[in-house]
Amino acid sequence: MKKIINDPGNVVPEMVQGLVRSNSDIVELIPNTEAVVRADKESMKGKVGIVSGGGSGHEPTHAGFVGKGMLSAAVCGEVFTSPTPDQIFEAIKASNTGSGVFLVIKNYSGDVMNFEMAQDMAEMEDIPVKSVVVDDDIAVENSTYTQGRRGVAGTLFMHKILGAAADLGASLDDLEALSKQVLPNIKTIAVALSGATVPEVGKPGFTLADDEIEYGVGIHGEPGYRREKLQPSKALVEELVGKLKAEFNFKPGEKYAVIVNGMGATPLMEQYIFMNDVLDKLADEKLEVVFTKVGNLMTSLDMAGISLSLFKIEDDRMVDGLKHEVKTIAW
Amino acid sequence: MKKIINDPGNVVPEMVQGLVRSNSDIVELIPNTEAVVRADKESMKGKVGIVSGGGSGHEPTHAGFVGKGMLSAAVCGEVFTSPTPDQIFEAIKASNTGSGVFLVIKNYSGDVMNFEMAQDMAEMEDIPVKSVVVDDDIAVENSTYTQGRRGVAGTLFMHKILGAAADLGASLDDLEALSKQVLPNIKTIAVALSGATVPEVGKPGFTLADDEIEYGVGIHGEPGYRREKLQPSKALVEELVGKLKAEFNFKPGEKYAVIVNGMGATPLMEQYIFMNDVLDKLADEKLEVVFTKVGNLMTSLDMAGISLSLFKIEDDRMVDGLKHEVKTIAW
Amino acid sequence: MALTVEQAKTWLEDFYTEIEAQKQYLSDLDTPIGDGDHGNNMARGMTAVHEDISDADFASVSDLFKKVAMDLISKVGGASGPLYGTAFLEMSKTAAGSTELKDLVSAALAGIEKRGKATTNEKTMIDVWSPMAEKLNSDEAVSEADIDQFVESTKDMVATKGRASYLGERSVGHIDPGAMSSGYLLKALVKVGA
Amino acid sequence: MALTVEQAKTWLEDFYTEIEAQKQYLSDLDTPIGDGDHGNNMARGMTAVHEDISDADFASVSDLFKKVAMDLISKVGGASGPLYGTAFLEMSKTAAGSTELKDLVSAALAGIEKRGKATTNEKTMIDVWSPMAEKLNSDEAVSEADIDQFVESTKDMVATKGRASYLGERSVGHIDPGAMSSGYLLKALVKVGA
Ligand SMILES: Nc1ncnc2c1ncn2[C@@H]1O[C@H](COP(=O)(O)OP(=O)(O)O)[C@@H](O)[C@H]1O
Ligand SMILES: Nc1ncnc2c1ncn2[C@@H]1O[C@H](COP(=O)(O)OP(=O)(O)O)[C@@H](O)[C@H]1O
Ligand SMILES: [Mg+2]
Ligand SMILES: [Mg+2]
Ligand SMILES: [Mg+2]
Ligand SMILES: [Mg+2]
Repeated sequence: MKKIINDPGNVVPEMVQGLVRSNSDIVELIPNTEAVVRADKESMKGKVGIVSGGGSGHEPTHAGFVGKGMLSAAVCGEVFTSPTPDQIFEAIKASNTGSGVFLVIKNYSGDVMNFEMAQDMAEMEDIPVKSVVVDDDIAVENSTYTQGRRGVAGTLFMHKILGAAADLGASLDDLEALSKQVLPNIKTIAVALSGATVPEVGKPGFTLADDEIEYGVGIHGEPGYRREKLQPSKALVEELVGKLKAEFNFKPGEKYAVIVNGMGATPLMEQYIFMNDVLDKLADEKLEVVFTKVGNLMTSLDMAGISLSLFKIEDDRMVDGLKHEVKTIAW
Repeated sequence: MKKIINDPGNVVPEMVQGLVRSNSDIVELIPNTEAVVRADKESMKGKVGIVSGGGSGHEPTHAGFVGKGMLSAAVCGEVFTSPTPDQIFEAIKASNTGSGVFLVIKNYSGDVMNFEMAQDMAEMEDIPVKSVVVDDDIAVENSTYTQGRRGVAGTLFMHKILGAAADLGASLDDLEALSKQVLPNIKTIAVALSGATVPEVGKPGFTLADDEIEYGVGIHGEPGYRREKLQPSKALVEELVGKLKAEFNFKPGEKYAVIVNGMGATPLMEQYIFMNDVLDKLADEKLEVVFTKVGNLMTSLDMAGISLSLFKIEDDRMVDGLKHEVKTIAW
Repeated sequence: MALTVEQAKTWLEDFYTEIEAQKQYLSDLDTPIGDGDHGNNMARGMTAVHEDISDADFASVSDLFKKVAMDLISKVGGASGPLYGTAFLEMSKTAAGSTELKDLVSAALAGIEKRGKATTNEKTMIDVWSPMAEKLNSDEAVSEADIDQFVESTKDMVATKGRASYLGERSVGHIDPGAMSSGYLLKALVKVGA
Repeated sequence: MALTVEQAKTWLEDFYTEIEAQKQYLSDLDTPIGDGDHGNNMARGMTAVHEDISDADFASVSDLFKKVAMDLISKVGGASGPLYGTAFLEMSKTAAGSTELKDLVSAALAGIEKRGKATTNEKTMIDVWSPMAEKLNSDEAVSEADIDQFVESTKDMVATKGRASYLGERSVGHIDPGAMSSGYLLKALVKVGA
């Protein structure tokens, strides 16, 4: 393992310190936690707070999306491990200015359980809390008898839309309704070129041969649906857009927002080449692309690979939400 | 070589296409080139244009810094290869709204020669052009008998300061004077954990053992000054800040701006941990840190590693320049 | 078969020692069908428990379990934190009335089932807690070998809850890491001989 | 010793063929002391030259060289683009008056020196162009073996210009890639026998 760290057991607090100290105009640490809250308190007044979080190792997610117009607070768990309810509860308290707090949870058993416990704690203190569980990763088969689909980079669409709405004064109920409208319209699929190494583990979660890729890998290196030989970008796009097409059932003229997300070790050059091919493919499908974003947004430590998220726009106000101005570290 | 590309010989045009198509509100392609110019023409009116560029593979540098308040245009050469004078000339023309154009050049023989030829071409068409050659990489010994120091991530300070000044209406002469004031006060030093692979070459420019690092590597993988065993972040900071201290001759109470730059494959988590240690070390030196930035800003394709840039602030207006609002893809 | 504070402390200290010893093995079990952190997660939690209980006095088993629950809830995270935390929280509530093993284990099981919304045969720790509760409730003796066999039974199951569920059929052939750590916990309990 | 348009075309086509053949070798030379792209850079430029001149007619050597200069300037980039481009631009100017080899080579050398702000013994292509110009100007015959020796001489030099200069003393022991490509160019020139 070759990493710029000190103690593998202490990476999260040191990272959070570094992040807060170098962005003190945007975020501040919530005392005695590994959670951050907006520095700009004025921007939270009278608004519903939006709280998200999860395991660390996905930077800039989630702390990088805290700021006016987006998240109110973010909780940083251990690497690839859901944060604990007490920390989530502190973030809820720090985000509540009297209008309640909305939680954006990614669908992992750990996240769901810890956020639920935090929600219980908040309700015991009479803080109104509602939540959405995002499950955009179409690599996993959906079934009511399983954990269901994972929450991955498409979650950023949820953060952005809810953050914009909260900024404009939406109520907790409004946000819940909005989240239900967004949820079925975001879907993501990834391809990995290499596995990620958790500092405390010291070796990659999975390994791929020099010429091998894996479709459908999750953001903690959860297994995907197929391994094969490395393909050119256009062929990867063919496969991944094909999967999304089957899920969305594309119809000509439909509008979509697109995120191409680097998993951590994949250069921006490759992400732009991939996006170029995605845009060609969506044009072939006669879809209208109304919003695009490219970059390392929800990473998996040093994993190489890319995820592609689509958000079907059924209401043009969603585009306004996506374009709503924010002041965050990383959006 | 495991990369998400199509044809190794065609990566630059495809990347530029992807970048422009996904950020059409900020940049547009200059016809028949691999150069981009601001989409917001209004923001350039009556202002001196700022043009930079260089080899590709350093994304988001330079195209990611084009936009109101920063660069007017950026020229994307072949991977790690200086762009050609005709393309630079097109960028100069596209950036000139009558007040002339200022060129920010990184000190490589290729960049200097190609930009100089473009400057000759512009002068033949009566476009006033001035320039600065940035040489912030202290890994290289300086001498009037050599090529001198390389231009690396500290160049971003130059882009930011000049971009802000131009935005506020500085003249070509003002910008030249300002660039001379900034130049001696920016210094950078890097450490690499792995080499970068140029798509057309297909193998890393250099290789390091599993437990080996190299201090002083350049952004094209140019050799550094020492190889040794991997160290904890705090020890890397000790070495790199030590080098900068010797160059700047730190005095208590001095003010500095700091950029921690990821080389491409190094996760943000490690960059923040490293920044945390840098801030501790600078505090030990009784220096005041007035500006910080962390991220993949001037990368070297898939190189793992970090560079640390300091900018000594002798005039508080520099801080205003650093904080001046911009609308770019990546600042 | 009622647990005293001393026995409960011994139980938890033994479990702490076992987790420290098996930390790597638990993470290794979590690698093929999870994210390789179960040993680290449990060790983080049990280190906190050990630090908080080893030199402290507790008025009751209920108080002790409450402390353990809080440590696990606030230190472990992931899926196992809320599950073990809830188990001890429920055992703490029950222990206010009874410290009979069958009552404690039944309360823990109910808490885990509620928290995880899972049931038996989904290849989770429930597949250890549930047969354990069943045997105790029918007043049968439970041996360490019995518990080993509960743990082992998860090997042939298809995971339908937790991270391992993403593997579907491919989860077969691997012991569930949470079942293994629950096995350690329950074997340590059997050993204190309450 | 004056060059005709036909000879000049043969020269450049031969050079193109050689660059294509030696592309990998030139990049390999550029790897230890540079950035490994010299072969790709030259091939990109000479492919454009080949495409533009092979089926075209040129009224004069000067016109031909101007086209070559423009192709190299606009296609190569890096350090070698402006250097070779300027060399051909200066040769184009000179060729309007004289196509004597010594005049052409001297003009190219002056252009390279001006553009690169370098001189001999800095381990660059100048260490091939300069002794070549010197021999021609003293009306000595230049053999391919002579040129090989100019190229070889860069091996023992310390680079003080261009990318290789970052290596300082460590650049010793490697042939300069730009010297090698210039060697190919000048050997092809000698071969056309003008
Ligand atoms: N919904 C659930 N119900 C019961 N047990 C579960 C559930 N989800 C996960 N588990 C248990 O948690 C264990 C994994 O714990 P751990 O690795 O610490 O957390 P994570 O999966 O978040 O990394 C699994 O082996 C399984 O026994
Ligand atoms: N200042 C200079 N003067 C003369 N020749 C130079 C100078 N700088 C570089 N060169 C030549 O250019 C060659 C490198 O060319 P190339 O690899 O194509 O460009 P780059 O160094 O930009 O990658 C060197 O081998 C050397 O011969
Ligand atoms: Mg986990
Ligand atoms: Mg080059
Ligand atoms: Mg786990
Ligand atoms: Mg080169």
